[in-house]
Amino acid sequence: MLVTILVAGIAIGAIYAMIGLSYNMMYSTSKVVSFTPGQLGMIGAVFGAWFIGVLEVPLWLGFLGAMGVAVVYGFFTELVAVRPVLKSIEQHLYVLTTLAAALMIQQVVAIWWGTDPRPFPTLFGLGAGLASEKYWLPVVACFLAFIGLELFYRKTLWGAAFIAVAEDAEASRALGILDVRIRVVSYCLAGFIGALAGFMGGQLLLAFFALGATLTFYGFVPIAMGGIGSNRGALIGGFFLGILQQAANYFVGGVFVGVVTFAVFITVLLLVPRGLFGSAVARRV
Amino acid sequence: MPTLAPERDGALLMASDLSAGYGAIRVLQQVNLSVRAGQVVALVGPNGAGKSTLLKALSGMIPKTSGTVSFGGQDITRLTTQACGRLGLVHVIEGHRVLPSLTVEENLLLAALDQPASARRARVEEAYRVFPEIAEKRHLGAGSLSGGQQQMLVIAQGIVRQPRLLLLDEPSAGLAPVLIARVLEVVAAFRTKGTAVLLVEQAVEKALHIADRVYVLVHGRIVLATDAQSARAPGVLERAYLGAAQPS
Amino acid sequence: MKMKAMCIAAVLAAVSVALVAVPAWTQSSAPPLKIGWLAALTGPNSTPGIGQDRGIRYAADQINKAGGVMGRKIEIVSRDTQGDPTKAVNAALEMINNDKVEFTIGPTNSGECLATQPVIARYKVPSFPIGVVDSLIDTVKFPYSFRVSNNNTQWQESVLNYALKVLKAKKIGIIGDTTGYGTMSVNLSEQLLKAQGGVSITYKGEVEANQTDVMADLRKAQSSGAEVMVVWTDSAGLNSRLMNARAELNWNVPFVGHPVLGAGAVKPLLAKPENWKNVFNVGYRPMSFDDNGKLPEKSQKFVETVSSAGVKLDDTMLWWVGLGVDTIQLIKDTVEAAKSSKADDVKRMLEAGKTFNGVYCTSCAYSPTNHNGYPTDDVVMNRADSFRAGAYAIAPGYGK
Amino acid sequence: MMPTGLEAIASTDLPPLTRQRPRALWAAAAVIGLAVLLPAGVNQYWMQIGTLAFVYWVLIAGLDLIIGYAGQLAVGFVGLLAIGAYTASILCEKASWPAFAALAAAGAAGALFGFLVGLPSLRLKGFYFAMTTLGFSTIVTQVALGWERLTGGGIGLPGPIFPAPLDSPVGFYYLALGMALLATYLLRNVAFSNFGRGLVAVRDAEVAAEAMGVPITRLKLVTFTLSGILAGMAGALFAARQTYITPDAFTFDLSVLFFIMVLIGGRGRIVGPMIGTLILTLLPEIAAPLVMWSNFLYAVLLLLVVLIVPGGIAAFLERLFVKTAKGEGLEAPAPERLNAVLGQHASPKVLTLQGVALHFGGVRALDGVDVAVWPGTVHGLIGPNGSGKTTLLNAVSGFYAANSGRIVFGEADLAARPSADRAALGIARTFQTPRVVGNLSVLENAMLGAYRQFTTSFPAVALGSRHGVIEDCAIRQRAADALAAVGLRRLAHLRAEQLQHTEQRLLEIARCLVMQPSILLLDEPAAGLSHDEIEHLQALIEHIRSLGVAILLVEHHADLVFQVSDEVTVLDVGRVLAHGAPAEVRINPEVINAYLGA
Repeated sequence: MLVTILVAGIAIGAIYAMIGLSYNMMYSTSKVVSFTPGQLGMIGAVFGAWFIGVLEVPLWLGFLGAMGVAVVYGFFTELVAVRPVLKSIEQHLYVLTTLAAALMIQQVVAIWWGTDPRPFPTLFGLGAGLASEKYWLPVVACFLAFIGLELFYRKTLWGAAFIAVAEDAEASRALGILDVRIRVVSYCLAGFIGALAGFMGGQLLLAFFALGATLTFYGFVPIAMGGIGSNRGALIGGFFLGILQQAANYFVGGVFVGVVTFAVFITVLLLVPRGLFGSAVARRV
Repeated sequence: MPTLAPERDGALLMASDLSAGYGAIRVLQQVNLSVRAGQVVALVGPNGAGKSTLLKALSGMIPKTSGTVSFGGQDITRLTTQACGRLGLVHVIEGHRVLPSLTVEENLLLAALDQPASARRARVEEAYRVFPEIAEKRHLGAGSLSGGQQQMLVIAQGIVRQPRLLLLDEPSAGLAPVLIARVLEVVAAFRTKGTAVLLVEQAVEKALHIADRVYVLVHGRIVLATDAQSARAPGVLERAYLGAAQPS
Repeated sequence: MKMKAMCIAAVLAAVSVALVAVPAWTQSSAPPLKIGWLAALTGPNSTPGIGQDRGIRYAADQINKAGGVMGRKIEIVSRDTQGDPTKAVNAALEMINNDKVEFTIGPTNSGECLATQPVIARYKVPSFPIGVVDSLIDTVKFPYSFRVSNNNTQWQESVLNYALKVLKAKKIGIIGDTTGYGTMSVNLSEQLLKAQGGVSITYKGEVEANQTDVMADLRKAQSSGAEVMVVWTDSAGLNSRLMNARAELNWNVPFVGHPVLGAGAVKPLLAKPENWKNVFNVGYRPMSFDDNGKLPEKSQKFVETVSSAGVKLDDTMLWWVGLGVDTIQLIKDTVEAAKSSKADDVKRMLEAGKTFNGVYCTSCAYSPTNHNGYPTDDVVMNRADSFRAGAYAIAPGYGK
Repeated sequence: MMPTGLEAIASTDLPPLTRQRPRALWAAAAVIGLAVLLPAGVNQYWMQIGTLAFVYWVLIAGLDLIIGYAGQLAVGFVGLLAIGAYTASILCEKASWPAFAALAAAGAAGALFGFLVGLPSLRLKGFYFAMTTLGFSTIVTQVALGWERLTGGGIGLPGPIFPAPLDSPVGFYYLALGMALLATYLLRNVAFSNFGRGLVAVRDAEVAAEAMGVPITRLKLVTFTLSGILAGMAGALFAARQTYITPDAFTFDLSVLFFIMVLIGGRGRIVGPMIGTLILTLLPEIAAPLVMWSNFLYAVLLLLVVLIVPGGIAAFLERLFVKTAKGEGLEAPAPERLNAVLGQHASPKVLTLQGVALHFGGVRALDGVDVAVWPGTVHGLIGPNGSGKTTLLNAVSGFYAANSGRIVFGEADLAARPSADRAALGIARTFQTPRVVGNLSVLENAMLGAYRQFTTSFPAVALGSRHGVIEDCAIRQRAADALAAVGLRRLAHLRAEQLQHTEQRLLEIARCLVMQPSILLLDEPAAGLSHDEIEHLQALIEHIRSLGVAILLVEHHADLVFQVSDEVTVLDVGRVLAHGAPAEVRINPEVINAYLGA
């Protein structure tokens, strides 16, 4: 029994972790915590299912198509929901605009894709039972994304530019770095990572329009635990939450999984607002 | 003390009737200032007078409420700070703000991001030659450097960007005297290479030694603009500083 | 010049008056018979509503073509409730007060029905709710409310009888989803089985509808020795995952339960097509193929006439369409029999016990103390994987 | 917004309600009259939609205080509606309570959970807080689904039925109307009171609010409790109107709808959100065929409101009806009005700092500083940048805790007292960059100074206590005098954000005067002032001093400091470089070197 909980928990945890990476990617260059990462996951699942399942497009083309849609949505989010409110960031208007952006995409997909969960095609059909691909695909994708990001930050100049903008946007501007362009690219990259979570986890989550809201909430818990901005925190928080939920589901029963998750979420937030690995909060006066 | 009209001809940078501030707060009021190619100009004044605000207004970091700025004959009033940088107007902001979690090398390479990849290595090596102290720490995180070394790194970043005019904001702030001398020596060397410098400096005497001209800014107004020689005469600066010079 | 303008204005005025008057003139003298239709056409579980909607509009057109009800044209006044109780209550109020409907059909989900029944009852408008929850029909609280479709107990009895009498199971497992309907149905099955006696409930569990992995739950049921699994969830996703898990455990135990076990949406979610074998969903005799694959004669004729009239059947359930047609037909017959559409006359006529022979509700009869019209023994079990053109093959063991 | 014209305010005896512009009173009477006559003029369907609008307004009135006034983004308020609905329904159905008792119980349950929902707002902001309220409302729906024995699970249970005349649709309409009027009355009383101004200060300038001694934690929690009560009662009414409730009636979309109703109306207003509620209740009925796109339209509406019409309907209305008078500009200050402001209240206290040290990380901002400020004297504090002047000010006003040494004011050792108590001790301060509450009028900003001296309790004010109104008028008068003293008399009714930078500085000083401080900490008040403005400032400082108030003046403007100070301390790199009479310090060579940064 323990094995099933672990395998399913790690698979779901990987999806939450990737959504967490998407949160961090957007936050790093704009200091905005957005409502849209979960929707990016939904886009990955729904458009993946549509390209590959409905239009029977070859696998790689379907993958690129789903990622493409998410990148465009990421671009739209930055342009419409983030840039205009960056000037008055202390008023937290971004909460309202990103919530609006999330609701828009969710409603459009609901009308177009229908409101019942629809099947997500088997991608490679490898493995069966607990070794089925639907369990290890998200985990592989999650580690690839994490390592890919670390290499990108450490080894590439563009990655260094991202860190520069994240650390001190004004100094970066003085250095001649086009911080606006970096922010746009980061929102597109966040779109890719979010959609990757939905696409790779599609066989587990199914292509469902309301996936976005669930992933946004459950994807934020690792961020709250790990501390916004820390990818390591997102990974650890994600896997912990995945396993916790599966265990709660088995021992406590389906209904109270939400209650258990919220209890963990609220205690962590109140005890350690910055999270375990979060960065210090600037001085007030 | 009438404010001297800035030299019209051959001015590399010219600000005319420049006003700027933050939101409702008016900091600069009708500032006129100019810097000629290869010239080292010192900008001094009591703290809170608006020296840093003036540099930020010149380099496009903050919006200007009125007035115009031209650089190399081109109107750059509306340009972003990145665009000004590409024209050669490079602003080294105050407080040796390096990027701590990046290595020294990465800090320098970033400064050359908008240059062709092939030329970056040459620029970085050139900067190492000017500041050997940071050369051997190239692979260390910039955060682990001392205040002085960070100041050198920030100036090195300016050098990498091949400036025609370098705006330097209090390079000596918080530095030990021997390092201040080292920094000012490098600044003086710029002149020989034909790079103009607009130097904001608290250490007034030291700045006067290497500067060709001096502007004194008090409460957002230029109260004194003269060559370095006459500025060194006793009592001139004290009067400007301690309020005796009533703004017109 | 002025004269020309004058007469142009006069002509225009005449034409416009004519346009307005024309529709009124052609209408038969009697006002239209307005029937309110509270349908969840979008939102979560909207598939049944869409099927029933086709039946209702088809029946209304046929009747209007044949001269309407006592010369009055049927006018369907519908509004999408999206399955939201607040929207359903507002829609009901609008239809009753604004459009002055004389009958209401729906809503289609239990939550909405529970919210609209008391509101409609207050206005004494005869209503035909489609939810299966037993408490929807109460001759005291909702005297003018009648149900054409079956109630939950009939589904339960059909499923449990099949498990006990046909499959002859002694140890039964019950599993349902965590929605209100799911938990209520699982508890109802437990009570009915305990009342039955002579059978042990070895497993009882509730699973969240979008819980991705159900292997753990099913393994618990398997190890409990259950011989038959009773399944109560209207989520196609959960049903398919239960079947896939059963196949992975190669635990070939029959699944017996909710109609959605056989829903078209389940098929593509199955890992392998054969996972759908040995699954029996509750259905209706008039809408089931007999052993040699033919529908009852009346239903077959209905399918032909309806599909020739352009009504799509392959992506919905035949009984949904049938229910829509029967409800409209029942209203027509009752109004014509009572020679009036007044609420009390309709109520008296319906309670008079005259059986109505519809396509889906073959012998529908009410009495002052029973407003559930569906004949219990027409509620049968179907073979889930035999879905074709909206209907299923009847499960083995019914024979007669 | 606030009544215009300072003279109109001068007569203190009339309570604010009657002195509001007659036009606003007539408009309110007309709306109420229309609402009372509605059932006669319209069929039951539109009447019941009206009932729904009133029920939503009972909740929105509370939510307006949270989002509109306090600026806390509580997205998940449907949870509180559900709690009220279920509390009332369970008590009526299972324990057969009478409906009105159940309504009160729903209010009580709303109060408890409103308080709980408010707790995270003390530490969390923006997205984090929005997420906690969202999580809360999802949990409420899940528990309603799961706890079948109590809540009837998915099947739900019937709502409360009110006694005889009120159970009919018309009767219930008037009950809902009555509750809506009560909610509006409570909202109006709090919004136009000391607490309403405190909430807006918490929203727009939390640091300034803390400096004025606004007890932010208590204010937030009390406001959340009140809005919880309203939301709970709205829940009971909602259940009664629906006659039957199931968990899926309390959807996330409803939470977003409530959120938009407040935002479209306009933050920090009452009439705007009221109209927003009406529109968003009627819209889905009128645009029934568009119901499929309803969520999409709400999202677009939310985006438009935030990006294009931040002021919402209220701002739009104000542009139409309320002609914002132009400020006539600064006046010569009338220091004699100060006597009325400070009166004999200012009890003389001495501020003494002994060996105060304070460091951030490696940097020693203050390194053993000894300073004494005597009542009725001006103590100038000067020094080059980064010498620790502002740090010292922040240490006295409680924003920084000193690492060692003692700060004593009168008999109170400040180290032991939390920063919010400093105002009560009589310590008032201004800031280097003026922190005024932009959306409040100049007069209201000044009145904020007296927040701590307002004695009437929050519930009493909410219920419209006479005493609260009288107190408010007294503070209004004191603020008017303070504004006249600093020369802002003619700008009283402008919004503070419309003021020039220098005028905002003077407003901060006026606000400090209203606090009737024993000591006034001025942080570079002369920065950016013109020559004659500095002379006005000097005259003002001298007059304040003459009334026995101690003044600690941190300033760069050398000649202002040297002319007005009784004694001057020069700080350099966190240590006292020189101390003494202005004349000696001015010629002290060390001071000049420090200044010139030799």
